[in-house]
Amino acid sequence: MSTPLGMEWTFLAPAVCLGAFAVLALFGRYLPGKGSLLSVAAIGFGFVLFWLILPDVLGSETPNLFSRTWFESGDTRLSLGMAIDELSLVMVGIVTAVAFMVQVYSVGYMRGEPRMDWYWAVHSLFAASMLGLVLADNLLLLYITWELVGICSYLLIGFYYERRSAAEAAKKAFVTTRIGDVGFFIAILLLFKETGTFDISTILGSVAAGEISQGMLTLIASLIFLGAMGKSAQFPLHVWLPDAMEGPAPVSALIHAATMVAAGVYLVGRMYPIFLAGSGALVFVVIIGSITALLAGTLALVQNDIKRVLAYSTISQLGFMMISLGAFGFTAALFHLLTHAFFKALLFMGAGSISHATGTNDIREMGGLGRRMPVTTITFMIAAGALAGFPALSGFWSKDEILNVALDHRGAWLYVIVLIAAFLSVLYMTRLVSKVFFGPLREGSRHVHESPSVMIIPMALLAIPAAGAGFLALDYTVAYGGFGTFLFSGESQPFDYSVLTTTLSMIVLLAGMGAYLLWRRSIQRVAAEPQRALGRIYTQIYRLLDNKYYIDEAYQWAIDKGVLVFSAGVALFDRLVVNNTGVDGVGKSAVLTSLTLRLHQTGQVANYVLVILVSTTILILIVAFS
Amino acid sequence: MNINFWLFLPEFTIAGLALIVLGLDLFLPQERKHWLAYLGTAGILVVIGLSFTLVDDTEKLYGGLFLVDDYALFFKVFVLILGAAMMLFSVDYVKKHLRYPGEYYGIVLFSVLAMMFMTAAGELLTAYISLELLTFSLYVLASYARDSPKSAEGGMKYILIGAFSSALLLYGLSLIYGTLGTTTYEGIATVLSSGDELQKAFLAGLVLVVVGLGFKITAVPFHMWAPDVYEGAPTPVTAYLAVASKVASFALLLRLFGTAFLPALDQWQGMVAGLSAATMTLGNFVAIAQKNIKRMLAYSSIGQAGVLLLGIAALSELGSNGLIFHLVGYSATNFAAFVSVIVYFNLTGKEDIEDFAGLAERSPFLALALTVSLFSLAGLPFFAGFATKFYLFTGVAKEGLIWLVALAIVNSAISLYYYLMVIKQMYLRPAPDNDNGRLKIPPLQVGILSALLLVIFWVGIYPAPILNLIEKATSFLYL
Amino acid sequence: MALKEYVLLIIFLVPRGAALLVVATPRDQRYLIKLIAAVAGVVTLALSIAVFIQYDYGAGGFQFEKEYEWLKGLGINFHVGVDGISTPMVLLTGIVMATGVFISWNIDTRTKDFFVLFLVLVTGVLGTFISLDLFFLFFFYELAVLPMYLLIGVWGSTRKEYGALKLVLYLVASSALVWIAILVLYVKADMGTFDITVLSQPEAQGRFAEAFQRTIFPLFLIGFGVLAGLWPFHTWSPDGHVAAPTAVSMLHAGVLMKLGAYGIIRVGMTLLPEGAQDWAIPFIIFATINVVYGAFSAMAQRDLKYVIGYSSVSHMGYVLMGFATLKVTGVNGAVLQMFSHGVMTALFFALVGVVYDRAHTRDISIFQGLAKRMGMTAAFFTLAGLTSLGLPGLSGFISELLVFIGTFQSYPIVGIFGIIGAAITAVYILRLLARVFFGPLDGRWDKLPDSSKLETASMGALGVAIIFVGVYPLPFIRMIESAVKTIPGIT
Amino acid sequence: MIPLEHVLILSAALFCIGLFGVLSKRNAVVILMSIELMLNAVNINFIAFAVYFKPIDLASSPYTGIIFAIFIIIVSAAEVGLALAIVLRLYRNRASVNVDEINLMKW
Amino acid sequence: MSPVEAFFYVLGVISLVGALGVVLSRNIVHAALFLLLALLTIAGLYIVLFSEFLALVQVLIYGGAIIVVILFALMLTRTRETPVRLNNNQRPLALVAGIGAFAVLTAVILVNKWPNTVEEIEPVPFRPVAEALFTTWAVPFEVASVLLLVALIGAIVIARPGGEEE
Repeated sequence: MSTPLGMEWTFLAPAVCLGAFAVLALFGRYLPGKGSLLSVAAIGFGFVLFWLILPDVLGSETPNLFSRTWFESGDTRLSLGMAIDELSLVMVGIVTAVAFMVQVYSVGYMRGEPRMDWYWAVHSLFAASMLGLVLADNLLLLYITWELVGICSYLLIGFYYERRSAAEAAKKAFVTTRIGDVGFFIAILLLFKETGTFDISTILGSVAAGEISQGMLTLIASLIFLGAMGKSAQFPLHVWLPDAMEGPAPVSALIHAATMVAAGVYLVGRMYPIFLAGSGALVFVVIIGSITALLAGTLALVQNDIKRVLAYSTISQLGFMMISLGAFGFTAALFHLLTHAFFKALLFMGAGSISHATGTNDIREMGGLGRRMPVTTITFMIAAGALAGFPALSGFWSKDEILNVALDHRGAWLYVIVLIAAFLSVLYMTRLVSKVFFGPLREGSRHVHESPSVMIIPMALLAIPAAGAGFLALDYTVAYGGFGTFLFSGESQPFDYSVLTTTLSMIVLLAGMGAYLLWRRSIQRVAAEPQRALGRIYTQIYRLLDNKYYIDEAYQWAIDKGVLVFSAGVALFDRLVVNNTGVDGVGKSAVLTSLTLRLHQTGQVANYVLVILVSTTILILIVAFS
Repeated sequence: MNINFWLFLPEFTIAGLALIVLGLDLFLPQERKHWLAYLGTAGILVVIGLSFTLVDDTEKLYGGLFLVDDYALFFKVFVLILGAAMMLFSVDYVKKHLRYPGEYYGIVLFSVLAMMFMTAAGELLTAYISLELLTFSLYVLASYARDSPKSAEGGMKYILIGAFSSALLLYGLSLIYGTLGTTTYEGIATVLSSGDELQKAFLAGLVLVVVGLGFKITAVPFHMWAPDVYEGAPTPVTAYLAVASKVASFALLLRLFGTAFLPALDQWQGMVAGLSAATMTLGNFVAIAQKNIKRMLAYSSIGQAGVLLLGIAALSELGSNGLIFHLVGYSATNFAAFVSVIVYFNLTGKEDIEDFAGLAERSPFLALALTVSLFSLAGLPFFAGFATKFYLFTGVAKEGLIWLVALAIVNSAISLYYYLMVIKQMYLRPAPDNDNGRLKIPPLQVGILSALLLVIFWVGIYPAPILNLIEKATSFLYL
Repeated sequence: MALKEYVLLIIFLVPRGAALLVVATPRDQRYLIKLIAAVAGVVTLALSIAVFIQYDYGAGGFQFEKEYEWLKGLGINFHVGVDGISTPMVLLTGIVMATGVFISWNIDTRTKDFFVLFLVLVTGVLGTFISLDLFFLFFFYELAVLPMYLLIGVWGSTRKEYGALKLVLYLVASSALVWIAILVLYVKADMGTFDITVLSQPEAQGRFAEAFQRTIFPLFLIGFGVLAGLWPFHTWSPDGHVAAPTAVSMLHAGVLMKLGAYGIIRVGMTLLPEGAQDWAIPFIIFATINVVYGAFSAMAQRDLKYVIGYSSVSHMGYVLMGFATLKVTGVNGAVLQMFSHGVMTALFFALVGVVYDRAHTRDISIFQGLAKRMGMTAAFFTLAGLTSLGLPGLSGFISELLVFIGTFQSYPIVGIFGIIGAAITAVYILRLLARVFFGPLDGRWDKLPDSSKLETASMGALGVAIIFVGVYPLPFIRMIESAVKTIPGIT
Repeated sequence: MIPLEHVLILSAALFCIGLFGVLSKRNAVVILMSIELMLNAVNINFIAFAVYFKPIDLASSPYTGIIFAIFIIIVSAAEVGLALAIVLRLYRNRASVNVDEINLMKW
Repeated sequence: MSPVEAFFYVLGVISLVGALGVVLSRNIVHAALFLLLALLTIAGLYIVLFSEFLALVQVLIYGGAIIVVILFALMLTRTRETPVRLNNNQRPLALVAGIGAFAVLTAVILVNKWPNTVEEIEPVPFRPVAEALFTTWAVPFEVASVLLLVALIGAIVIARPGGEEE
């Protein structure tokens, strides 16, 4: 097969974006459109490049690219290297595609905002880092880019920094993910200590060769997963993601739905052999994933901010992926990652389009937008359907795969959990769609009209994979035996079709939609009468959910009463004990000594002479008679 | 006995100079009496010039009573310079505060003469009588401020305790004479190195000698007169007491212990080390609580005496070089400090530490001079104090007295505290509103201060030439 | 080339000469005085860059050496030279000095005195870094402390008298230990020299028995450690920083604290390798406490400068931690951290200075949303903050990474604490940023002007240094390593 | 012949009586008198040593002790004169010669 | 015991009595007279020790000059406010210290081995002493003369009336 471009050129994708960042950061304000063109062109180049190298990667056996020493210290060599294998390839595809669409979309969405040069610069940096992340052949580069995408997220969440909530959300996002990163970083250093290298393939080689003890591997895998939990907003580190919706909608679409938050899943996938070897960690993964999926699914039910609903949905979906990974379903997880990236990005873009048009994010103020914004509505419905698992739409395929692996590897309990979570996702999506697009048009929405084409064209384009990406699972040709034979860990996992699963998920879908109708019709009426027992229970559940299970409060409490009090204690200790007692005390005691000692100088000649005489006598005794 | 009287040239000239000054005093009108100071200074410069004819002459006159060598010559020039400086910086003070200037300068010259004899003495009686001459001059000078009750009080304390301690010293000398049968340094050294066991009475005598001389150099616990006398005496005299008298006493001590008593080193080393430790610690600690700057400097110079005693405690080539080197630096530094205080006192009549508030604005130069000298006293680099202390401490450490050096270093650090208290007033505190005009320092004082500062910097930055001279001088000790 | 041989002397003499020039300038010629200082700063910076570039790290060892006899009797020579550790330090001094001068451009009270003292301070710092003779090293080490009293006391703020007094007394008291130890070494070696290059030779080393080294090393460790902010001897540092004027804080935290660390490695670890070995565990424990304790203390502060001051304590902990690993990588990281933290903290203090200059307060709780009016300042503050929390691509990451690698080789638990410390740093830095610069602009700060061009340029220079090291650390690490691997006891 | 020790003990006794006087008296003049006692004790020592010992070298001829004593007498005379002058001055300034009342300067 | 020896002990006791009188007497003038007694007996002791020259000097200078000066001083400084307390309040301590010092000195004297003692003491001739004083000891002699000069000038300058606050 002739290849249009060797895969060794892949590095150009992040490099060009990085270059764009440098130019934008320094000169962005002088560029036309505040640099939008440059940024879009850079990522567009990346997207094109992806297609150009695709054949070469598919046809190649060895996933090696390039590696260059960054610096050396002692016998430690740190290199900046990239490798592209099937996993990276998929990720590159997702990242370039979504990023490109989102950036184009931004041109319309962000029109007229201040500081756009900065916006574009950070976008380029994000693209570069994210591409670097998925291409990294060593943990160090992976960590660096991992942090860089984190900081881009921080900067973009805080884009509207004049809003107190945005500033706080940005901080919260960074600090929370940073907690996970501590684990990840420790894991990297432990691996380095064990193997003496950061190179991923070498490390995985030694893992395969059994050079690292089981216990250590479990520990390392858990620590890595800690990093993934932070980035992918897994319980209990999920709290930042809903708040991160303070950022502009395109940012949410790109970073907080499609790419960065999926990096945790990618990371676990990348280091999967370690998890397999230290398999205790996978139990941990599956438990955390389950909790997250259920918890976020319930929380999504009661949110009134359209983006927050989607954010909880994202958390929940990431939980699905983690469940899958924890249930040895590497392929299924990554497949869901792929489909989720498209439909969730699309959902956010749709949400952005809606709030762009209505000027609000509150779904209670929306309704009946379906006719006013047809393209938005259709694309949104497609994506929502994909999420809910509507047959043939992308989410349908990937979710069923997860159900299958859960049943196969972990048993019925997990299967049930996933089904419940799926039910929840149908429920909240139904709620969202019906509230936003159906019903009567609100008073404030009279002037609403469809977004400009620079926004809706990317949406439309993205709707294609959101709808059809599921078909990638099937085998069409000999060369491509379906997603499962293309991307796998260990042995290939061809598409696994199960009647049971399909049936059950269809039931769940219908049940979910039905439940919503039931909810609207009767339960709300019950709830309106809180004096009745049922009403009371409902109110209490509602309050619990509305307060997000009080997790944020718990954190706030832990920070206020724990960390801050502790730090105040340390600072107080430093002042009172170390400084005032230890340091000043020495000084004061010297002065006190002086004040006491000087009293020996009485001013009396007789005393002076006596001292001389007595000391002389003593000296004679000592010197002459010792 | 064939005596080459040329070898006495400096001494004779100074004595003559003193008499001329006293004589001229009778004829000069009151407002021109300060010419005597200039005359004295000029005379001293001439004598310094004359002294250079004696370079490298080495003679023992009168059977070793009077030694002519480079050690003596070095110190003679040293004390001559100190004397000249003292007369110069006294001028304004004497004009303003003291009566009988002629006698004042005459007695200063006599004290210089006494110090010259002290450096050259090679025998106990000669040393004693020169020492008494010096002390007598200082008794007179310390009580010179006739109107000041403090001065008379200081003088009284000084002379009573001084007489008492010289009685102790004499008793000690008598015991040494009685046990060894000789009073020349050379003879003493010969007897001591004969290998016989040391007599108890000799040791007692040695202790008494240390006590008597310890009084002169303000070693703790024989120091208690010093703060009172220093505070009471006219400030130029205080400076002189703190510097010149100490230089000469150490010259004497070093020669005495470096030649005569050297063979008995083991007997007195511990004692001197102990005194040194006590001296620097007490001096430094008590200085912290002082309010009067003269008194503070008095305690500070007690502390410095402890440091100087290190050189005696660790008597070796390096140790004695270090001692003399430190003396040089200490003299310039302490003089500079005192001169600053004198100048300030002349201009404002104040001498409490708090009174120095705002000096940096009122007279940057004076503040700088005082700051430099205080930093130098604290042993901070760039200034004499660091280089000289470093040298001295190295020498002492080499003799194995690490603990003592450690104590001395810690003490230097402590001393910084009270020096900083003065600097704080000068730089950090504003002058009081009713008294904050700029101060005009007379050119003569500016000149003296500048010269002293130059010496401080020179010693601190490039001391090699001075050390060469010192090494040459100490080669005459039996080390 | 002849000039090349003398470049170190010239670097060292430039600030000193400038100080003399300023002394000779009339007091009211403020502009001229500043100009002299600025020229001196720029020339020093240029020369230090030249030294950095010219240093041949392939060859390693001491380069640009010069030796003049100073005192024969004690064997003291004025011996200068730089190796892979001191060259970056000289560069750091050049950078911080030059930027410090420009940041101090607004000083109009006693301008002359300020710049004289400032230049003396720089002389001391440079002298310490280039001296190879223990005497001169110590000489300049103390000289660097000396002007601090007046610099803080006269031009400072917030409890300046207390801060100045404590700082100077503390540092001089600790240097007493160093002095003692130096003398002991001199006596023990009994070679009549203070020259580090001679004392590190086997002949002298043979005389330093292990028990001896074990006794003496703590003197150096604590003596120099105090200046490096070693817990629990660190409290002078935040108080001193808070009290000091901007440029002095910059030099102080940026360079002066490095003198302490430099002393530990140049003197303590080089001359007493076995002592360092024996004390490694207590050393690293204290360093760890430094990191975590400093970070927690910083979190509780309300004064911007206290935050940065305690963060310096925390960050210097990484330097000490790196040293204590006694591994090439760890020590490399520590030395690089000295450079990195120097630049970063100088930037921090410059920024705090800019804010304080305009707002006349540093109370975090009353600031809000300054970024709106002071965009440049906010941007640089973010940059410095991100460096501080170890963001990749900026200098702090590289150095901390190396330190962690070194630590994990020998003491993984300590390394974990170190990483946690970095996370805590992120918490307080981001809290600070969110509080002070972001959020809605408080009306009373509506009139604050952004940093001036001169200030921006100075901060920009520091920022460039941060990014340069973060992106291309290779020359630094090669250079540092060429020196580190020659230190005995570091494996 | 009188044993040397007896002479010496006599002088020591005189010396210590003088000492006691210096330590216990208030009046400056009496203190001076006590000091004179001490100096006389020293003189007895010197003379005793001078006459009891064989000379060992020229410079310290048998007369060294004698000479010493002569000088001590000279010095003590001068001392008394000067000290009394100072006491007189003090008396004029402070109307007291009791040293324990004269402590303007202390601490 | 030869008469000379007996004379020595008698004189010794008298001198001690005189000395004790100085420090114990309650009247200052009496103290001065006791001092005179002590000094004169000490001159006698010098004679016993064959140092007539010194005895002469002692009588002349001490008995003649010093006592007179002291008596003058006493008269000039006599304060009217009686009763006069002559002892300060550290007297008991002083006693202990004095006795202690005496004990130590006595111990030193007794323990010491005094070498080179002559069999019989001989008179000290005038002439060699005088010769030595003006040849070998010329330097101290000159210094002593300057010392007297200084004391003289000093005494005049300090004691001369005027300057005090009237």
